[in-house]
Amino acid sequence: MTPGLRRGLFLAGLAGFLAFYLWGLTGLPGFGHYPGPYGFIINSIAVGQTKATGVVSAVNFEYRGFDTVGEEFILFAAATGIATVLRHLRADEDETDSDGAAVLGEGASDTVRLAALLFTGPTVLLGWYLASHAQTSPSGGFQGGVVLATAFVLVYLGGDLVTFRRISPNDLVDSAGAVGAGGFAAVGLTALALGLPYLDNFLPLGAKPGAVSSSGTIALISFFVGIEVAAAFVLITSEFVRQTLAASARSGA
Amino acid sequence: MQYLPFVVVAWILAVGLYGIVTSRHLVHQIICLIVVQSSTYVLLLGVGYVTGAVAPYFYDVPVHTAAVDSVVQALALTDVVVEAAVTALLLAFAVQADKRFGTLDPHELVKLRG
Amino acid sequence: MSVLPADLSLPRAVAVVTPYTVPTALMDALQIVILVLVAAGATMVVLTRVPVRQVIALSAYGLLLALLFLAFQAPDVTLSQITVGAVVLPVLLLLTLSKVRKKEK
Amino acid sequence: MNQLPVLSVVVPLMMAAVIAALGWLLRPRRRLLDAIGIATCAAVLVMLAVLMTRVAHGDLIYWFAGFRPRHGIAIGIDFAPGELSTGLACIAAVLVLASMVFSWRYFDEVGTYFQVLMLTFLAGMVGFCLTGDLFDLFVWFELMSVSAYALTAYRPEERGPLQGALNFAISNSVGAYLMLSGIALVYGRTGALNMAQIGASLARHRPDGLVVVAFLLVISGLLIKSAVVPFHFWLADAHAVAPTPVCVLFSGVMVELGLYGIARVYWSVFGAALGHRPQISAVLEVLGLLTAVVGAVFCFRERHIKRLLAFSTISHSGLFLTGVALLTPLGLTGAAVYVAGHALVKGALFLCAGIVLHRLHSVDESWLHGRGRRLRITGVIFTVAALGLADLPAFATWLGNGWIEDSGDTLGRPWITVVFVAASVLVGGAVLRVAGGVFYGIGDPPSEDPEIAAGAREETGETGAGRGRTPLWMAAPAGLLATAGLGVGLVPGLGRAVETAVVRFQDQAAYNDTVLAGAHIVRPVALAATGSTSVTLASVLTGIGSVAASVVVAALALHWRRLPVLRRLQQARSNLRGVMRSFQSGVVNDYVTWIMVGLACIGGALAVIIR
Repeated sequence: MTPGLRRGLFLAGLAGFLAFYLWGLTGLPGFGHYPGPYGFIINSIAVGQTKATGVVSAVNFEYRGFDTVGEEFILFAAATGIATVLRHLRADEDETDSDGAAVLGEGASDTVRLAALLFTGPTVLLGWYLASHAQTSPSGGFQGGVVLATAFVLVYLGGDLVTFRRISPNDLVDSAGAVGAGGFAAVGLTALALGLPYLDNFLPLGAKPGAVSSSGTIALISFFVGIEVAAAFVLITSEFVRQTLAASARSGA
Repeated sequence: MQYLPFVVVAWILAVGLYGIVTSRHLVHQIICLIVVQSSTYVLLLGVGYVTGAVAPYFYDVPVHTAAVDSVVQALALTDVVVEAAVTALLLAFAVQADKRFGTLDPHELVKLRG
Repeated sequence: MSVLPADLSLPRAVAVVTPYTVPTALMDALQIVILVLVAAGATMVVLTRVPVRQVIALSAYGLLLALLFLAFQAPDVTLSQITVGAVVLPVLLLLTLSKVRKKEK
Repeated sequence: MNQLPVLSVVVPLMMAAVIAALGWLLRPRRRLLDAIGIATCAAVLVMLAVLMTRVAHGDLIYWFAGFRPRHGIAIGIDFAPGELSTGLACIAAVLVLASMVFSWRYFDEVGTYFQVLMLTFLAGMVGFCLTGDLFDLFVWFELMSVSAYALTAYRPEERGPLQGALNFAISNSVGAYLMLSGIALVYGRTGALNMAQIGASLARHRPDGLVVVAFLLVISGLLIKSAVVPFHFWLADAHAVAPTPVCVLFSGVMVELGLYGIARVYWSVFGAALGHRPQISAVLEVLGLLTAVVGAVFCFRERHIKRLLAFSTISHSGLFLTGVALLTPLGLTGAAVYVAGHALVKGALFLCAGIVLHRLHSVDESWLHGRGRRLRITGVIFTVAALGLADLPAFATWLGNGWIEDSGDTLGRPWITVVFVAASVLVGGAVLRVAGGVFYGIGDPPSEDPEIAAGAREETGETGAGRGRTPLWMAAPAGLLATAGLGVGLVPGLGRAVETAVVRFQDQAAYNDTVLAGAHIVRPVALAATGSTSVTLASVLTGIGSVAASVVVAALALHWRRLPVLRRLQQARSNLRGVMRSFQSGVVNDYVTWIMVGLACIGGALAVIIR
């Protein structure tokens, strides 16, 4: 197909599709007039039922917790897939192991390195805080996990690749990701062992909504999600960093 | 205002698809796919919005305060993770494609297929 | 946990003025502006054909989306959008591009 | 409470996590790793089989974390396994088990990735089958897709895999996002995600634009997944490059899951709202018949065995869709039995192709001509399975095919039979041609043709050492699958049992009661108007005739050089080749273009119907 023909055909199709899609969208209640009931019901019962004040976390880890199990394993499968696809360069990369850091170090100025390293500590803290406060504030395992992974990226930006590799050896990160994803599933299984439905909140909820120790399994699951997400993103990033290094070492040599 | 967010949704979807179809660079194409997906976030959150309501957090507001829909936010959150996962996987494919064939143009890649 | 309150009638929308309440007119205006910006941003991202510049555009678009989500009263999604859309994805994209470009040299 | 539905999803997920966590321990112990994977699949299969016996008395609704609905409003996620969904999940488990056994020490690459991805793939498929929640459906759909993309690219050292995986991933992702948009649309209208609740809510009003658009958007992702024309282009690319054991799953069950999704979404969500209009049936029927014909034609001209089998899957997908589209119990019964039979014989065919690739390092039909004579057992299995694919009487495929045709005849649509026979003859002819040429050396060796010889043998092997003989663990699953394909068709009372399940599947009101009101429905299902799943002499004769025609077509295709008429035809076909290739271009930009054109056409048709 020539580009012109393709574009013409596509634009014709798109025009038809857009008209159709907009026809559907106008059937929605107007913006700001969501009629409910699902979200409203959850909003009104979640705090009393789960003692979590962050209702979105309650939905993610309790009411629709099984979606989140699936979502964690999507991330897990993607990380595994990336490792599969990129594994063939590991052989190349091992040779460049020693001089990899030097190649990267040239790129980053000292100021950048210093800034990056200075930010590492606070980033870890922030990630930890977010992952452990799912029940109270707009945060949770997912955001916390990503922020934690960002801390590792900062170490990389700091140019210290050897450190990056040392603090995130592949096997360990692999295992951590698996423990996070599996831990979530296992929390659900524990409920089964206690004779309750899967993912039932079997821990004491705590008396006061909004306390860190409140909300039972919500906090626990959020913690496991944090581990899984952080590990998955560290694994993904480190695979990409390896690729970059292999390329730079080859062109540099 | 009544339908502006939904028109924007359709627009984002349309430009994203246009980008995928006209793209000549895999990374560009993957970014356009991200744009296509971003239309779903806007749609989800737009659908669950309630005028004058607060975010669904009851830490320091009374529990019966009118709040926006919390479920679509949870769905959008799930959606963001899926996006990150799929995009990273596609980028890994792109890296390998580049390593094998030295090009990221979908049309060139086909010629190399043999 | 399986016990639901017997009364599941819709909660009455109690208009409570909270520290986070934004006047409706202002909120409307804010949302309109950000929506237009988001639409323009998406167009920019697609039409930028130089990969590295496109990543920057995507990062900016990610932040615009985050702002929009904040205006839609979704702080949770905002936080994820900032971390994923404006940090993780651009970093991965830049790593990919740096790999690709180094090879082209 | 019965925990089987959740366990059959969570166990493979847990085991995938365990294998990944213990990767450093398991990697050197290859046999242990394979054994764990196989044992997990077997366990899932057993759980699903037990579940099957439980759901025979009525759908079993499982509410996660015990959030039961009140006042018809669901606040949690439910699994709603019925007989059809559990049966399909069983087929998925059987095929995953067969391909895991087949790949026992199959890949040179040592690593846990293959097992992990296969298990997440399995969990995604089972979750997709069992769930009763629309967004949860999307989540498992994505897990299935992501695992599938990664598995397609399992051998990234070659050219093809990445191209195929990229086309697959981009087209299917576009579909998934359209599906999510559709889910958001119905959520905006009904404020619900539970299928039964949405269905009940939508059915209260006349269908309008939103319902139709949401319906098309939700099924668009599924139409792409089930490779319906014009959304089918990715399938052949993905099949050509995915490892053979993975192809078994793609063709045998993943495509069919897309169709199951369409049926599920139709009968649990949109059916009552759309009012089961004959025009909607017609639109889907046109898509199905078009797919059947296009797939069959492309299948017949293909010489790469894996791509050939992939195109035959497209053709069959069209036949299944036609069965669903009739909107009758008999049509869906036929489709369900057809899917089961097809999964088994197609799995056997792909496994045989894998053995050929393992032994002879090629899947090019022309190059292989006559070289497969040594593979006697494989040849027999392939031939039996090929006859099954050509709808030989007594195979489940023949039963399913016949029932869909019967249902079409009852509705006064005789052209369905015509298209079905034509597609079956072409596809069966193509596969039998491969069997005759490769394993028995019948006909002229095409390798003398310089043009064909040049293109031959591009494939490299997937496997490591030990190519001298066919290992038992490769031949046994193939043989068992082919035998099972025959065995399923011989089960007494199969038709009636499946039809009972189908009638229940299509009863939306009863489904709503079961899910939302907790009614445990033990219905003596009324089969008054139906009960037509009989086997008549006429249907046996039609089946035999169709297979005979396939054999004739295959023989002609193998001897075409000797007949002047066919030589001229071959000339014409060469001219056509350029046109056909421009459709199947391999450029994903084109594929997305066709998706939009297809959606615009279907959307236009639906808009005219509903307005």
